[in-house]
Amino acid sequence: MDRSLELSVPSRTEYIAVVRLVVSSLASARRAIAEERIDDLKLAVSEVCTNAIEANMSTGKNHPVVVTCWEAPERFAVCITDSGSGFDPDLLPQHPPVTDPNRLNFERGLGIPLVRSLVDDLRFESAPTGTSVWLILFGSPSSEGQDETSEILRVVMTEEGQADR
Amino acid sequence: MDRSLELSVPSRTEYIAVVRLVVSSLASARRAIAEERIDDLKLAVSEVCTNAIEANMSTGKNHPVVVTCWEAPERFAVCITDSGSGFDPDLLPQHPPVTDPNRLNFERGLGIPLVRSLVDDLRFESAPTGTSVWLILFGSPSSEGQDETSEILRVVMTEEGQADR
Amino acid sequence: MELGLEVDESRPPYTVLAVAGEIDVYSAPRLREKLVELVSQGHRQIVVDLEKVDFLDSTGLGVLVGGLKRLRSHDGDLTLVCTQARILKVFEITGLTTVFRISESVDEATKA
Amino acid sequence: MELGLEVDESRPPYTVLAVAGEIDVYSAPRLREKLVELVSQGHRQIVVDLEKVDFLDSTGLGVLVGGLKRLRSHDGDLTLVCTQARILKVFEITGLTTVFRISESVDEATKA
Ligand SMILES: Nc1ncnc2c1ncn2[C@@H]1O[C@H](COP(=O)(O)OP(=O)(O)O)[C@@H](O)[C@H]1O
Ligand SMILES: Nc1ncnc2c1ncn2[C@@H]1O[C@H](COP(=O)(O)OP(=O)(O)O)[C@@H](O)[C@H]1O
Repeated sequence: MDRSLELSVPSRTEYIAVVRLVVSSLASARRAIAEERIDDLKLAVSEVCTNAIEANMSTGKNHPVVVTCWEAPERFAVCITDSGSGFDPDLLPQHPPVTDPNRLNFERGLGIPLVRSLVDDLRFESAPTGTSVWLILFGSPSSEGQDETSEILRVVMTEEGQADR
Repeated sequence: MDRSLELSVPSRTEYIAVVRLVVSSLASARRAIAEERIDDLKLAVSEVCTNAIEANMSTGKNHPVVVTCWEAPERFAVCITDSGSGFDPDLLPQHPPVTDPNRLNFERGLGIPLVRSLVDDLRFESAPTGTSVWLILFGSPSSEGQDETSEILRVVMTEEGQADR
Repeated sequence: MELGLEVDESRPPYTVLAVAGEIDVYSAPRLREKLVELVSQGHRQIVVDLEKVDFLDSTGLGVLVGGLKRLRSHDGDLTLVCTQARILKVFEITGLTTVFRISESVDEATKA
Repeated sequence: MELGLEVDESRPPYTVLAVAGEIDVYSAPRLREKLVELVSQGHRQIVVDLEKVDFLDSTGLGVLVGGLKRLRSHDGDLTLVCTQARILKVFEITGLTTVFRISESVDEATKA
């Protein structure tokens, strides 16, 4: 529990802005993560949270969406959990290549491919009782909490991170 | 659980900014609360949260501070809970009047009197196992969640609210 | 935060819809409604100005793609105005830069 | 967010400390250290410019009161520059407007 933050919000679309705000302010105030990567994280969180809200809403019950942020050496992780009926991420339909005129028929299904290209690591844990999605960014901590005089480091992301994108 | 949001943060001073951000963005985006009152709420939350972090830290354990926000008709409530050793809010020392030259000797103990003047209602529930502090602002909801076209109302606070300040 | 939606009809045959704020699952329905309304009112050349948009996710992309399809099926078109790197990036990653005409200004988008 | 602390010694006998950001339990220790440092370096007339402060709570007030006491005990003084209503309000509610000299600008605070 020492360095983790947990946020639990009603499964209503109006709360998604607060989730983005919390995750991005936490990541930007406290981590050696470049500005541009904060935008990537915000977008990834928004996509996954949209799916979690929809999964919960479709159960007709009042389950919250639970967002947990962990700060560990060398990484910042966000886990978004719903109590929906689950899905198999390996069975998602493939999109036609972007040059295909049929591209226009895909108003949905853009989310998870987008998330994959935004974060350094993406993991799903899904069961009929709910889904947890982990978003991981690499990047070392800005400073130890005790040292109040040190400035926030904004180092460029690691080589691995860059290669993934 | 339907309209409540819960945030749990490590008892470290660097998380207090995130707590202020969550509470104020929730209150300002979603409630018929005047801009100026959002500043009051931010300040009140910061004061109470500072005490909660200090109470937890003094136990030497890793308890989080738990912040819950409720939106109910006519009111917005924030509850801040710690697992510290409690206190009796009725036994706090009284400050000398502001005109007294001794005023200068009070670098601490400004928090709770300040909070009292900022919110419409303040309640303590304290035991040797921890303290919960409720901050309540009056003000009707901006709109029902379903109605996405309506604008955010920023009505001035109720007469009662004004009298309290 | 509510989405800002301003319609400017002063540049016929173009109708400029200036969007301000964050386009996500909460706000996208308002944008969809506005586009549907404009098309049903007979507007056929719609320019969506995204310069004041702070955030756009795939729900917003879906609405824009939906608007484009609706307009094309009426022999119309939907053009975007966008120069912000972080917004352009979303179109790039999803390959939608090849689907939309993206201009650098409303003037450019509404040139005869 | 880290607190901004800038020292300007170009207006003797005044030393201007411009603070930027949020002064709370996290950031207040840096402000306290800086004030202690200035006093121990011999600065006696300190002007704390709060115009770029977005937030101030009682922890911050405590540090300013501490700084004032320290300076007065060395026959010095601490003046504040503040015109923002939401910051002034915190001094008013706590009765500290009667304790601090509060100026409307650095120029006014450093007038001979
Ligand atoms: N948390 C989840 N619970 C259940 N199903 C999910 C979840 N996340 C994604 N899915 C499924 O995966 C599909 C693809 O998701 P995504 O790529 O984000 O596109 P979209 O949400 O636009 O359909 C969703 O339509 C849904 O069926
Ligand atoms: N959550 C809490 N748990 C235990 N003690 C508390 C708590 N909140 C306040 N107190 C006690 O009340 C005192 C006064 O609090 P406050 O008015 O905020 O001023 P300060 O925190 O500057 O001392 C604190 O010093 C502390 O002893």
